[in-house]
Amino acid sequence: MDQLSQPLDHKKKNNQKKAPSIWRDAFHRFLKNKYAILGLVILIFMLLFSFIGPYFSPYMDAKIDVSNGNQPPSRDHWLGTDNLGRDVLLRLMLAGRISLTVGIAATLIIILIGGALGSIAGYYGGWLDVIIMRLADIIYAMPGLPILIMLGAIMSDLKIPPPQRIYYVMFILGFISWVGLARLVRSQILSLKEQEFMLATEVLGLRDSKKIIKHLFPNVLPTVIVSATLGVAGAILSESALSFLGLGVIPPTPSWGYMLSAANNMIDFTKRPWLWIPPGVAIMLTVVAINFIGDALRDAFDPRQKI
Amino acid sequence: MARNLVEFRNLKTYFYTEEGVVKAVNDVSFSIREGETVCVVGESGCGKSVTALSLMRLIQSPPGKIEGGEIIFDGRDILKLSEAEMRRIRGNEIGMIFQEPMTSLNPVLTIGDQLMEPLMVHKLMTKKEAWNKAIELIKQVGIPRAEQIMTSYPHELSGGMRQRIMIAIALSCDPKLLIADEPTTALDVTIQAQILDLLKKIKQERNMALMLITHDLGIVAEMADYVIVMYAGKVIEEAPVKELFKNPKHPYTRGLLKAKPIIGQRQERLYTIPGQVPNPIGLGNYCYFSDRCEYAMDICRQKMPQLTADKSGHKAACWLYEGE
Amino acid sequence: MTQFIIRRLLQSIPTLIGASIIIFLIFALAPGDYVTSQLQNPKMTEERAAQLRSLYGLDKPLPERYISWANGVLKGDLGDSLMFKKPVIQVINDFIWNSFILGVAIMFFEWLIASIVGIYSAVRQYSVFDTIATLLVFILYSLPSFFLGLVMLKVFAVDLKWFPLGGMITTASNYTGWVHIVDVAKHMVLPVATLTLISVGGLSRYFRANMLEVIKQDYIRTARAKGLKERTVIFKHALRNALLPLITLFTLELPSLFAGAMITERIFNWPGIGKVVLEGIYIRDYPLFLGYTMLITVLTILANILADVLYGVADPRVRLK
Amino acid sequence: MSEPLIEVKNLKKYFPIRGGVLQRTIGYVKAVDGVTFTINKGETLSLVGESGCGKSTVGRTIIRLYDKTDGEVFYKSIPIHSLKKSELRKLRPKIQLVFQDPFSSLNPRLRVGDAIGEALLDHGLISKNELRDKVIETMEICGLAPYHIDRYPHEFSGGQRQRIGIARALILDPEFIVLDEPVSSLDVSIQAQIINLLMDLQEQKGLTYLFISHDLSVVEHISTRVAVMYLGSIVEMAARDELFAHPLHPYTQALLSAVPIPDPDLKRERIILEGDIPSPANPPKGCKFHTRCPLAKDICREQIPEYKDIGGRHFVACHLV
Amino acid sequence: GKTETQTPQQSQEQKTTPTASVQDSSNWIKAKDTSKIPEASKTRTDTIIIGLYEPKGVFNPLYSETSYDNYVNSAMFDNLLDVDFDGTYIPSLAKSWDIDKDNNTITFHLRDDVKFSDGTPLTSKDVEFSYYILSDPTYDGPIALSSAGIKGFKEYNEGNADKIEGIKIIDDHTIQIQLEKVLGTSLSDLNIPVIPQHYYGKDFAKGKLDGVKALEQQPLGSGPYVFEKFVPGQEVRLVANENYWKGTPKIKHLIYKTTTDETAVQMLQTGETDYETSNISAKKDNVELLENLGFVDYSLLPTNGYGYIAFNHKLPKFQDVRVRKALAYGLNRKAIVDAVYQGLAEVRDVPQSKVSWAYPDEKDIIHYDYNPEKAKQLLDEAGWKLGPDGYRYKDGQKFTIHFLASSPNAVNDALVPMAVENYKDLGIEFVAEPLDFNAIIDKVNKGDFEMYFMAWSLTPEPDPYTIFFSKGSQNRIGYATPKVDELILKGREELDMNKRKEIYHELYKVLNDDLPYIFLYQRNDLNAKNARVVGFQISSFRDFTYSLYQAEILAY
Ligand SMILES: Nc1ncnc2c1ncn2[C@@H]1O[C@H](COP(=O)(O)OP(=O)(O)OP(=O)(O)O)[C@@H](O)[C@H]1O
Ligand SMILES: Nc1ncnc2c1ncn2[C@@H]1O[C@H](COP(=O)(O)OP(=O)(O)OP(=O)(O)O)[C@@H](O)[C@H]1O
Ligand SMILES: [Mg+2]
Ligand SMILES: [Mg+2]
Ligand code: NI
Repeated sequence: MDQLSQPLDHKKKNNQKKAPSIWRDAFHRFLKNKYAILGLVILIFMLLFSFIGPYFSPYMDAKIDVSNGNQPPSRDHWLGTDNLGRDVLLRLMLAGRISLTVGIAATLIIILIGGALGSIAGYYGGWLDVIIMRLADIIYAMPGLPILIMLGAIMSDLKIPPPQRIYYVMFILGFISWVGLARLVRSQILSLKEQEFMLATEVLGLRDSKKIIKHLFPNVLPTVIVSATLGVAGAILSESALSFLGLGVIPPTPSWGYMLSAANNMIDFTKRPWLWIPPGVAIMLTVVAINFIGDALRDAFDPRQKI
Repeated sequence: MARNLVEFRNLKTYFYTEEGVVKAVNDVSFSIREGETVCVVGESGCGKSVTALSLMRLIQSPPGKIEGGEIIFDGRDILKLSEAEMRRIRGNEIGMIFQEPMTSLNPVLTIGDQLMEPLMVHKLMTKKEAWNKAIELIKQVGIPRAEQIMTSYPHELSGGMRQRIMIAIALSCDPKLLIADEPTTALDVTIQAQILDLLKKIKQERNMALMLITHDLGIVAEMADYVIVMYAGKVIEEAPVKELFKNPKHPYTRGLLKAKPIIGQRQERLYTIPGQVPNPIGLGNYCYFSDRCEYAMDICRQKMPQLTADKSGHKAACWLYEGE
Repeated sequence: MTQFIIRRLLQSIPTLIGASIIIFLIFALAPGDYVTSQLQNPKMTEERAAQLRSLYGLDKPLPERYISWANGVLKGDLGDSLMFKKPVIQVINDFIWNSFILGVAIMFFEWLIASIVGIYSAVRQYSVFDTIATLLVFILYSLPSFFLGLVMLKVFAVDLKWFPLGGMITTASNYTGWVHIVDVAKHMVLPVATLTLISVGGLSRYFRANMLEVIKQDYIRTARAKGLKERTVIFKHALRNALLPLITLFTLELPSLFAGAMITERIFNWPGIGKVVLEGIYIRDYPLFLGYTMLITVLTILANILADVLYGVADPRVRLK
Repeated sequence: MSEPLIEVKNLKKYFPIRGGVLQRTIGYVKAVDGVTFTINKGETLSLVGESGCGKSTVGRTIIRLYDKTDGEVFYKSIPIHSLKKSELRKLRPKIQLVFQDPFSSLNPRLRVGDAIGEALLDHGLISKNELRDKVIETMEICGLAPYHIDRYPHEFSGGQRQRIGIARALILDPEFIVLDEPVSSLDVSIQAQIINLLMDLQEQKGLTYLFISHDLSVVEHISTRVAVMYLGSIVEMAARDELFAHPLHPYTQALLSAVPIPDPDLKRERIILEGDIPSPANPPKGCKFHTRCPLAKDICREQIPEYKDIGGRHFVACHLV
Repeated sequence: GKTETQTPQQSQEQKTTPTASVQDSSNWIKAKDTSKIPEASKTRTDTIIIGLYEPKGVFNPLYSETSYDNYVNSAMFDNLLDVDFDGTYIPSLAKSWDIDKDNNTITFHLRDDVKFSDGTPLTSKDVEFSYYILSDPTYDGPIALSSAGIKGFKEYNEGNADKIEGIKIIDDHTIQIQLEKVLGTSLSDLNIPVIPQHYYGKDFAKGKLDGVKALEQQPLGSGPYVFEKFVPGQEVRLVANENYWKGTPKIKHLIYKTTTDETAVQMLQTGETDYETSNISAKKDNVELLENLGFVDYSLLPTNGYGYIAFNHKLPKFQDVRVRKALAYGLNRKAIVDAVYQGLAEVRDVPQSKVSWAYPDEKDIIHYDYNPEKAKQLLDEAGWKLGPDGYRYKDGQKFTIHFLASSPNAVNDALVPMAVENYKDLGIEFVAEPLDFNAIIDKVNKGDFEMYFMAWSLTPEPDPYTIFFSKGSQNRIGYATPKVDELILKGREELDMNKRKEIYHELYKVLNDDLPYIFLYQRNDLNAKNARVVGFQISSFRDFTYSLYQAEILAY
């Protein structure tokens, strides 16, 4: 037994060091990535800008003043005013609250539903796959607009207070858009589950949940992250479409998407760029930030990527 | 005497990991002559594969990096060549058999496709010629049903079959140098013998040099002209094969020879070298084998021994022989 | 395989029935109907509205309406569009091909550009090119399509006069043959450019992410060891392995070839199906809308069968069961 | 002799060969074609044979990684292939397998510490706090330094990966292990260490092994009994000493003669096998070995030799014996 | 005066200013610089291109529902009567008509020189045929002939009668319609487009309109232009009707080209279209844009319609006129209208277009100019008392308004924020809920609403029976006031124009005081055209199609 007992002396030396969990470790790598930091800084800025910023605005309690409408940026109104004379900067900040929440929450829901259902369908195959994927077929083919119109009316009939509807919207957005991600995840899992390391988990008798969550899902993470980044932008932009159907924000509360689409004619486009450039830039910054973070996360979870 | 085909001069290949720098190949120098078989043996993880990969310039970077030294191949410094020049050497002048046959084959391409590729690129064969040649190669490495194998995918083959496919790919363009990283681990002895015979034959016919990385001292004995023994990123001993087996100098080499079970000479327990390979991160300037060495002296723990040759040209890096 | 396809086709029958019922219900439950949309006509009376509803069969109970509609569909009759006053098939046929040629062109350029940009970004991860491509991608991605469309129109049609201001053919032209094709192509440039630019972004990210996964694998090292050209290594060895999610995206996109792009079609005045259907939804032209949706559903289902078949082709380890 | 732990009865495993555009099954690879043996508790049965003869497939089918085509496998009289999934899962820790290809059997995104320890945790065999110590302990036993625990598989050399695979199996404290070439990439010193370890464990805990290897010197050292496979079937099986001393089957004889000896001066007389290597998809009639057998007679070409006990549990399938 | 002298040309090489035989009507603001006319348009010497939001292709005037299809059909078909610049009816196919009050008949005397474009003369038979189509039980077009009250219509439409008793052909060019009761509105109800029986009526029988519908894409009429080609989603091509009874149109080709809000102005700018109607909204922005182009004539015509905010009169809180008035006074309507139309729309206080002959004298009506103090006072009077939280309460009920906002809609975008703010000042909580237009109508129909914004477009006939009469079919707000009912009935039954005028002035005064809606605005329609096309004499009631036959292209 010399070989067995001999190395055990080393043990004491080594186990003081606590196991760096995959998360802590990823976090560590994440922080080393300068893009990640940049992304994080932008995102935090956008959050502060939206949630704290309005308290610094002198126009919080300002009245509508049409005679002061459509003013270009000036010292008083850094980003100009809209057609009702409201301060664009303040509206931009207020809009961020909604847009950021919707964008991020809807995306999380998509990932949760799409990731879970895609994994399950891909992993188990058989009738579960058939049911999930046929359901996905139906949902994917389902026309968005009429559903939304109907939901808008239903919510109205149910007398759900308009300001609360935004929370339902996040679910709805998530619910009708998980299909793409589910398909993506499933396709990759179909291939991954046939690889040898999955046979190895079978030998170990791991629980299915563990096989999926710990072994399969991390391997589809890159795709999921791309989906998520794109999803945030998508949700922010499509929120405005929902707002028109009584599902999104209720005017006068603004959202970025709403501000953008309020300027959708040639005149505002050429004559009043201050109406659409700020929300456009805000969306872009958010998306870029989230992408940087997503990319860094991808790298952080990729053991072969060393920075 | 044949001229040097490859010469490693103070090669250093490091991996930059989070915990620190892994000096996988640490100042390695040796050479391979034309038509010669050099076997590289050594503790698992001592840097044999990395040495070979450095020669191919296929170290993944980051984290790996060739930090210094030169590799002269056929008169050119490999490390200074352009990518395009390197491409003409790879697969054509130097063939390589990778250690892990499963992951080294592309899972979504058929065996035939992967075999025919270098033939069409380097030997400019037509598809049909390449196909025929590939079938011939498959047969040569002893795999039955060659036509079917051509259209199979890697996961449908057994371990040994994949390994032989790798061998076939490496041999396909008649390289001047073949690097074989444990080419026969997954092969049964009859096929192994067949493959070794094949390699010998090709060597003779084409004056191919062979860098053979292996653990099987039986194979070393059978194939090698010259043997390099590595330990923890360094060459610790090198000698012609007969000299090495007859007169192993470094205590590690001696241990290796002792640990090998030999058929018909059963022991109750196999001999093992006590202890562990040291952590390659942050190694100091001393003999890395010192903590496992039964002959260790004080100096071993303080100073790094240099690789020095004795009169017969048998080189070893050990303080035991420093005085000779 | 044949068996698999047959089984999938059989499965698609209940899927289609289910989908049609759900879609029918949703549309029926959406508030208002075609007659409601006519109520803004000040001459409309209650009786007239009731009469119209009964003419259109809107007053019957839902199951009955569904069955009579489904009956028609089985006989290949999708009914008459309410707002066009002609058979739905004819309306769809009038517009869908216009959407289709636009869609095909966009898809072609989108995939071409996305693959090049995405792959190059992956191979040169964190290079200047990658950073710029990333930023550009997201700028384009965060702009709604109408903005890009307006920019395009303003710059290339109004100011520079390089391309026509929307539409699909030169007004009052009677071109045929090659001249006609060139004429249509000219009109396609701006809408195609707009939609391509917008959609390239997302796709290129998928290319990038999946290539990043693959290019570090051992078999890529093997491919390099064979002395293959970098192009072969990347496009043959790496891309093939990154293909699964891309196949998914491709087949997800296929039905949309026929779906039309509502906003772009409107801005560029492209006579596509998207614009028509959008209007149909707003004024509750349910036969048109149901017919169109069923068409898209069928396409979706077919595209997904194709996807599952292609998975097996792209990756032999995927087993169809 | 103790009771049988594993009984394999006429086990068959065929893989379909697909061809054509439609991927139809056009034939079968008879990877394992009727294999029968038993392994008693505390024994090591070694499986040797030509590459591709079906050793790994036997190993994997025994523990039901592959579904069998025919036959049955009993573990302590439990028919493994008839168990429900949940029952099988409970049994898993007791029956382990060390993979032939260590790298591909490791998840590239899992640290080796997690890979080794996760099953313990998942089966509730250990608490989270104790886990790391246990993992380190096992790693050290298998010759891996503790500082390796947080690395990823691609950062290891071939031999180190193989030891990870062994540690992953051993940590579960199994009763039966299929070792598929567990020491092929290890240098002799570590190989010796591992073999000593395996034998120690067998002695202490009565472990049972199915040991698949090409290295006959290792086989000679470790086995209780040895089975020689050729083209999907066992051609000879006997106690170790008996087999090495009196190999009866011509294939066994050829095999033994081909073992390289670590002495450059010694040259041995090898039996060279000539003739076509047959394909498992289309095995030759009669004795499968006849195409390459130096002693083949007419009868060998026509009749399948009976697999019989010629006394002292020495089984052989050859007409000439 | 319907003509105006052309602005003199400055440019030297332009020796003569082209002149037209018929000038544009005076409500056009003429272009300043015709030298800027784009070359692209100058090359089209015999073609006029009119930009239009997408025509659906329903080229049958009895069936077309969208105004875009109507524009196309107007160029190909004629009505019995035309509308004059002031909204009164004037002869067209019918050169005169007799109203017999005692017998309740109206007799149309048709012109005898009218031919369909294929040369067949138009006769009473064709008029009768057109009436029969509209009366058919399976007719599903938009024209509601039932409201005319033709004798025997019901029996034919709902019963088994195979003839309509009230329609009688006197001779080839005289047709008499017997009504249940002749009303002031009857002419308007009986004025229909006429389609040729010999062409559409081949296999017509009661309940069988397939033949008529089948010819949807091959129209044949008596209008100034003849159908040539339809490219769905792109354009409709017409050519001049040589047989047109007012003379062959001067411009040989007429093309309706599909344009959109986004590109309408650009199309004019590049010369791809010559005339734009209804796609360019009447805002200062657009007017400036057009003026800057230099070569564009434009005209702002008050729209025959108005925007309003409706109350649900079934709700107790809105039944109190003081509350309604308070809500009108308390809302800064001018600001809203200005924000949307940039000064090019006016706040209205009665439900009628200013251009209608029925519009009352401004002096006689109350102007609900923004006056929060007055509003507060009215609310106090009505018993809505300010609570400690700043909101008004009555009987423990908080004053909250749920507002349905159809969306997307530019007016609501301005109205909602303003109302929230203004009403908050009054102590009223205003909660808006954007919904799809149809969904709102649906809710309104079910009575499930409090307030909403919408607009009416009106017919030349001012009778508001359907909207404000207590049993009016479009009276979805539950408005019922005996005085209003009485005046409406009186106005309908009166045939004498001057007396009707009196009655309507009275009616609007009552409505102005009673506020069934908060009246909001009357906007303008913006017509714009390339200065090279002239002869368009338009008004709020007469769109450009009336001028098509006389329009001509000037060679600049
Ligand atoms: N990507 C990497 N990152 C960090 N360390 C690495 C990496 N690749 C190899 N190493 C380390 O480099 C050392 C040498 O590895 P190498 O593969 O050359 O060993 P080897 O001699 O071929 O061993 P074996 O015989 O087991 O294959 C090992 O300690 C290994 O852990
Ligand atoms: N998934 C598969 N699909 C098709 N054929 C397969 C599959 N797996 C193995 N085979 C075939 O089955 C036969 C036996 O393979 P197996 O892996 O059991 O061989 P082995 O004895 O382990 O060989 P080695 O010693 O080379 O590992 C081979 O001919 C192989 O091609
Ligand atoms: Mg190695
Ligand atoms: Mg094997
Ligand atoms: Ni409206």
